[in-house]
Amino acid sequence: MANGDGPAGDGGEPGAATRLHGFSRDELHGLLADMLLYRRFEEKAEEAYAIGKIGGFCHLHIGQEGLAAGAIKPLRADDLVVTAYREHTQAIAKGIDPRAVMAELYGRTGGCSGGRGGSMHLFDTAVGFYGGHGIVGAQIPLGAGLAWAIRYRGGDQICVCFMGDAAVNQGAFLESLNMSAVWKLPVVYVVENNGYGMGTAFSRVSATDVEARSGAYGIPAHTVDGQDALETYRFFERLAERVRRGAGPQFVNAVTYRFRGHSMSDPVSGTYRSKEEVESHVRGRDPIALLRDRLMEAALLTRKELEGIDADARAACDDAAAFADASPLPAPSTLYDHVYAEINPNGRLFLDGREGAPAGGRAGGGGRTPAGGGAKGGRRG
Amino acid sequence: MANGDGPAGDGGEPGAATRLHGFSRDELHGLLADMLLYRRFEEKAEEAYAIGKIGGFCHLHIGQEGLAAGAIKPLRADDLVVTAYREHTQAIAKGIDPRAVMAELYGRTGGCSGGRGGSMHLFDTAVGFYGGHGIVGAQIPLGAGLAWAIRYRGGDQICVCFMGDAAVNQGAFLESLNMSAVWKLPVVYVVENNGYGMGTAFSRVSATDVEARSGAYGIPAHTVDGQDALETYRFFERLAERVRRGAGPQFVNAVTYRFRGHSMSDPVSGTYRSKEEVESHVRGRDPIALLRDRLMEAALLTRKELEGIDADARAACDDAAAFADASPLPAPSTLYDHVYAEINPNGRLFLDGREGAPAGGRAGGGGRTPAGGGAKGGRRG
Amino acid sequence: MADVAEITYREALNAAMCQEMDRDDSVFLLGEEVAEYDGAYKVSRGMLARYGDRRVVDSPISELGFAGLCVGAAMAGLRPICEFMTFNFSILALDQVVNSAAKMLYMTNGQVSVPIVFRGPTGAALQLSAQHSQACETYYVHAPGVKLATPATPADAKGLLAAAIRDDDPVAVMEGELLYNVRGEVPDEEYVIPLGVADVKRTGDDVSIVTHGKMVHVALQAARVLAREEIEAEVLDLRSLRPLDADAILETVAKTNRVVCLEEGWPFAGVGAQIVSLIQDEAFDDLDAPVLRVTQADVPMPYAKNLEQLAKPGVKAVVEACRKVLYVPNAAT
Amino acid sequence: MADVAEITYREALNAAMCQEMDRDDSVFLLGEEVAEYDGAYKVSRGMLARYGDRRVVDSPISELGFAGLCVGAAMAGLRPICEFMTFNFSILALDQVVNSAAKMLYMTNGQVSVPIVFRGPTGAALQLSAQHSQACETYYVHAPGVKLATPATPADAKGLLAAAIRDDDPVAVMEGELLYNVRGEVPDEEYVIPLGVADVKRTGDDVSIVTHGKMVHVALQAARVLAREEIEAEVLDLRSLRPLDADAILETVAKTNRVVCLEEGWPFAGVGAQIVSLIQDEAFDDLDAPVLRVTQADVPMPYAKNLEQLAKPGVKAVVEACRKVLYVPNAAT
Ligand SMILES: Cc1ncc(C[n+]2csc(CCOP(=O)(O)OP(=O)(O)O)c2C)c(N)n1
Ligand SMILES: Cc1ncc(C[n+]2csc(CCOP(=O)(O)OP(=O)(O)O)c2C)c(N)n1
Ligand SMILES: [Mg+2]
Ligand SMILES: [Mg+2]
Repeated sequence: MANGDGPAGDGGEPGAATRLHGFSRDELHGLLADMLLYRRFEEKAEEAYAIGKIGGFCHLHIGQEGLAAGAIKPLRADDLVVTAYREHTQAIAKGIDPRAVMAELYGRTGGCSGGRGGSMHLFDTAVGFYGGHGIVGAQIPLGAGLAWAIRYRGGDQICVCFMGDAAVNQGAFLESLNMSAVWKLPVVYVVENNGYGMGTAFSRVSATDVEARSGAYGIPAHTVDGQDALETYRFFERLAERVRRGAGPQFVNAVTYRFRGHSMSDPVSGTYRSKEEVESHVRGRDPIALLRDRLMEAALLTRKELEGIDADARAACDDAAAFADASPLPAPSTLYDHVYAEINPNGRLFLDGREGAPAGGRAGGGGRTPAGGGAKGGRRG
Repeated sequence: MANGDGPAGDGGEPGAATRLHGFSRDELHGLLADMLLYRRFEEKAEEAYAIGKIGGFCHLHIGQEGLAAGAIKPLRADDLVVTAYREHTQAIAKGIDPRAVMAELYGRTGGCSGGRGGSMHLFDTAVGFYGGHGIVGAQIPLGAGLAWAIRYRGGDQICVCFMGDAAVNQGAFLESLNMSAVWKLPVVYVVENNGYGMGTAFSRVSATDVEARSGAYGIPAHTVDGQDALETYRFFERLAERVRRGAGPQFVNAVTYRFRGHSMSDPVSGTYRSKEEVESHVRGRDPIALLRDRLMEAALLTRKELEGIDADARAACDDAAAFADASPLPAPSTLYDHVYAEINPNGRLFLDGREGAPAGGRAGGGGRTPAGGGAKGGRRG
Repeated sequence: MADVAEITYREALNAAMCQEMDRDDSVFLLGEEVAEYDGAYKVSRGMLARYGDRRVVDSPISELGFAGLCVGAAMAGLRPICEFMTFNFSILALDQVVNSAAKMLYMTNGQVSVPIVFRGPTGAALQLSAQHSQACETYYVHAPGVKLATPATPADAKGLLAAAIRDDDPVAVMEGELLYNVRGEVPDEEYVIPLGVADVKRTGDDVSIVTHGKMVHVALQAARVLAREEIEAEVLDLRSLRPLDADAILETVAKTNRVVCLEEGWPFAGVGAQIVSLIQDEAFDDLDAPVLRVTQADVPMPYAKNLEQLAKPGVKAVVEACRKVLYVPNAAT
Repeated sequence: MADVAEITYREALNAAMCQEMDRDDSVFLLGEEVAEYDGAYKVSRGMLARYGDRRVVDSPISELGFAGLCVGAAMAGLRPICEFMTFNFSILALDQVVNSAAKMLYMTNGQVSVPIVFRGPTGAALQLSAQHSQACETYYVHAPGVKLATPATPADAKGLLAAAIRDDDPVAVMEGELLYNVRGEVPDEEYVIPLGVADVKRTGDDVSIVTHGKMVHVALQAARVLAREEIEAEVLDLRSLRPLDADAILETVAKTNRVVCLEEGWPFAGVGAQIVSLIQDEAFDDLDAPVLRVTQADVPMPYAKNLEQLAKPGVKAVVEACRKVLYVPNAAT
């Protein structure tokens, strides 16, 4: 299912028995394929992390794929998405090639951020994906700003701004929601409510439920079951259209669950949540298994088809990993690139005085010899 | 009426006719005297500002005195108050001598902050007044922290934390209210809702009313007419007791009006509010006139008594101004005092290397010669 | 020759914003009190009437939020002018400046630029006390990715602000409340001064005063005092701190061999520290005396008039520092 | 002699907090994940069990709010240890650090002290990218009123953190994620190292490396490399940046006459800039060569492993800088 498909159900298939929730068989397979791709992608990333191909923080979305598919796939290609650091699958959902995402995790030039951003900072403006932000809550005003730009230009796109449940306790949340409401910005704030911020249950540090938070700014609150991809899809499809037509900002409490640890170094369960709790979600609330079972029950999916879809997903992820592995590391000579738009203006931009640092226009010169780990350049004369 | 008086009406006066709202005649006169003192104090400050005795920003509370009296007088002497920069009368209400407040506005050593804080930073911990803060919203987490300390020590005081209406749009508001609710802190947040933040009407930059803001954290919201000092007093008296007994944080939308400009340089009315609007408040909603008229109607105040009370207030303010004027400027040698608790520890605390700056323990020496506007000290050897 | 008019620094800033808003619809102004109130310091006077409330927008008191909103709008290609009523309040917004604006282009590999201007007054006015008197340069120059301009005169105000608005990087423009009424000649026509080019505001052979912003005027006054003693001070106005016109600094050092660094802010990790570091690194042998720094006293700004006066870097301190680097004795104090 | 045990830097921090919490009920620990999770980096392991949830408290992700709450509690006389999961996130809280904590004692004329500790890791770990790798010293030393300690070893971690907790002023204690597992001997008994006293971590006559925090280890490694060439480097660990042990700096300059300043952070208005400023001001004639600075490359931290390596100040750069100030030629690169 490609971006911009619009509402399902116009396929002209024979009868009602072949549809579910208004989705055609193809559409359903597409959605399942998307989610399986996300799952396999994350599993591949997990593997790659274990063998040191990926470094730093790596936050997996496993268990929450219903939201990547359900909240992003109904969007138009020119709608904008901005989110936090648990965003691999959201990036893929919005249209970034899994190869470019994987290469970014590998820190390679083929990455969607050229290897400079890493797992937490995936970007591709061509598909309307605006990151990937590491400071909890920082993307909330950025999302308001993206929506501001849409409104300013009189466009009919919308911006979807994701955040974790723990982010609603950041002051930026208040400020952004208030401004969005005052200025009626076309933005949908989506809380991926997995119940925890790292090892802290939401209820331990929050006075009220997530859905209680937006009323203070008169922004309508909605709750959706993020593990039900079909419901989520339909919900966002409707909501996006309303916002597109001027309904103003919306707030969605999307209930979900994280199947892995917070990041790679965090155990799946521990002091903060029991093994049983996790297992009960993995067993009963896996968004992919739920969709699969529903399709099979409705005879809209055969085991063979499933295997085919999964094989494709695995192949795509193997391919992504192979691509990433083959992609070169950024050249050392690029160290100073993209700090500023123009790298040799008047005056010095860079004050480390390394031999490798660009020297600025009037100074003349400033070759790009690699810095080699940086002592200050020698004195003149 | 002194702090810590507790509920009124135990005076054993003859009959009901001599009381209003349960207040005795003496109590009522006391309250009126307090408010007249605040008014005359601010008028005196206005005068002093005009002739250059007071500098910097000076935010008058005129029109809002019902809140200083009504919200602070019912408190116990050991309760804590923290607020923003429009706090002269609140400081007096909590027990700081008007002389010390005026001397602070004059920037003199007799000031409650030694002349170093000025109008926006009045402090006297002996009476539980914790400032006077100039960054809009910054006092909100500080208030939560003061309440935290009370609870931590198992005390039964409460903290009253004032803010302007515009401050509810600061992120610190969300963060503080949430934490206060989670930890059930003994704090009352009071919004002095005068309808404007400088030249901006609240409704122009706020998506909802003030009272809608605390529900997001499950904190009870109350609205009180801040121009009715008696109602306000009774309201805070009851609320303070409830919080003292463990009711947890409370939120009060106290409706009031500012009769002067935002600060001394700001006209009383202008593009943002009409002359008529201001005049209608001054005529019909002056908390002092309202109380005076009520007392007179109830035959609890004679014109002569009123004149006596007012004469006392004026005299106290003249006295405060005379005191301030006679109080010395801080000695130049104190410039570096109180930057740190201990001024000559190991190492250098101060890096300006002025001759006047303390030099630090091991360096030996560092006399207190005045810096004289500060070139760096000479080189050694 | 271009037409010039004598206008105030405040009017010059206004002119720069109007000049750029006229030529580019993607430029808008957002901040507290900028629209209906004409700006807390009246810098945006008349702009609401001229451009309407789509482009001149009053914000709530939500520094982190509205700075972040402007960064987001810039990511989408608009050119916001984000006014901080003063830079003191921008400390609340610093995360969006440092972690979003400054780092964005780099971590997106050049995909997402943030052509935003943060502007407003920095430093002390008169008796505004500790929380309203801080010079904020250090917080804005430390992180690579942001530029910083500090106009001292009306002409520089117009030219540098215009350049900042056109620049594709985040640029902070730090003004001064005490500068707004300063008058000076400013070209009427379209006027842009490139960032990164310092300006010799006074030539002299004996000693160089390297400074920026409001302190340029203090330096010029000090130079006049020194001139009476036949000491000719050169006043180098850096005009922008990032990019920094290192060549101009090195030239004046080579010329006078004696330098005083003057800044409004605190010493520790101040702008002057970096200038000293640059000079000693690249012009060590040119110096006939160590560079002296004149800064605010290393204390929070006191309210009391006399203490404030003492804490601020003033003409007397600059004069004395100049004499000192020239080994001319100062009168005993 | 005092009993010592070899423990990790992490355990030493834990020991300091426990030592102080045992002797003073007004000390408490508050921050994200510090209680039930034992700390994001397990620094507070076991403390919830030992002290209960009155004194070891998990906070919401509200940096500005909880830092402000801790400042408020300190104003009322408590001694909060406010943990930032990393100092990167504390930029959100900087207003409460600078405008409330740092300025409070001064603007209250000594009435209200703020005996708070802000602590957590600063600077880069491994491949955490631009928003999680910033060294934050400059933001904490610039404003007078705050102190800053940067322990490099387990013993210093225990002693300096204990001193910070006992100090009546706000003190930031900056640790390092990459230091937590470093092992070293630490006194078992009550142990406090006064702030403001630098420590010569290695003596040498030829060149001085002035540094702090994590970079002390880089300096020591560089010194070992240099020793093979019979260059003996002295490694001066500042240990605290405010107060700054200026005497110790001037002593080592007087001894070796050649200095390399090494820091983890960016150059512009970095700590090293101030050290250079101090040295050139007070020991100009002692220098046989200009001080060289080694810093992070003046770029946001890139994610890619090779670029990150290149951006960080490393042993090789320090060795080369030392050779350079000694005018010993570096091999052509
Ligand atoms: C301002 C800030 N504080 C702390 C952190 C460290 N941190 C990273 S993720 C996280 C938990 C966030 O939880 P939530 O918002 O619920 O998102 P989830 O991880 O569950 O997707 C924390 C505390 C951070 N990155 N930024
Ligand atoms: C963070 C911050 N932003 C802006 C200002 C400038 N400022 C001072 S008072 C004020 C208006 C506040 O209005 P409100 O909170 O309603 O209080 P009032 O003045 O009405 O008492 C503003 C914008 C400030 N001091 N701090
Ligand atoms: Mg979560
Ligand atoms: Mg108001």
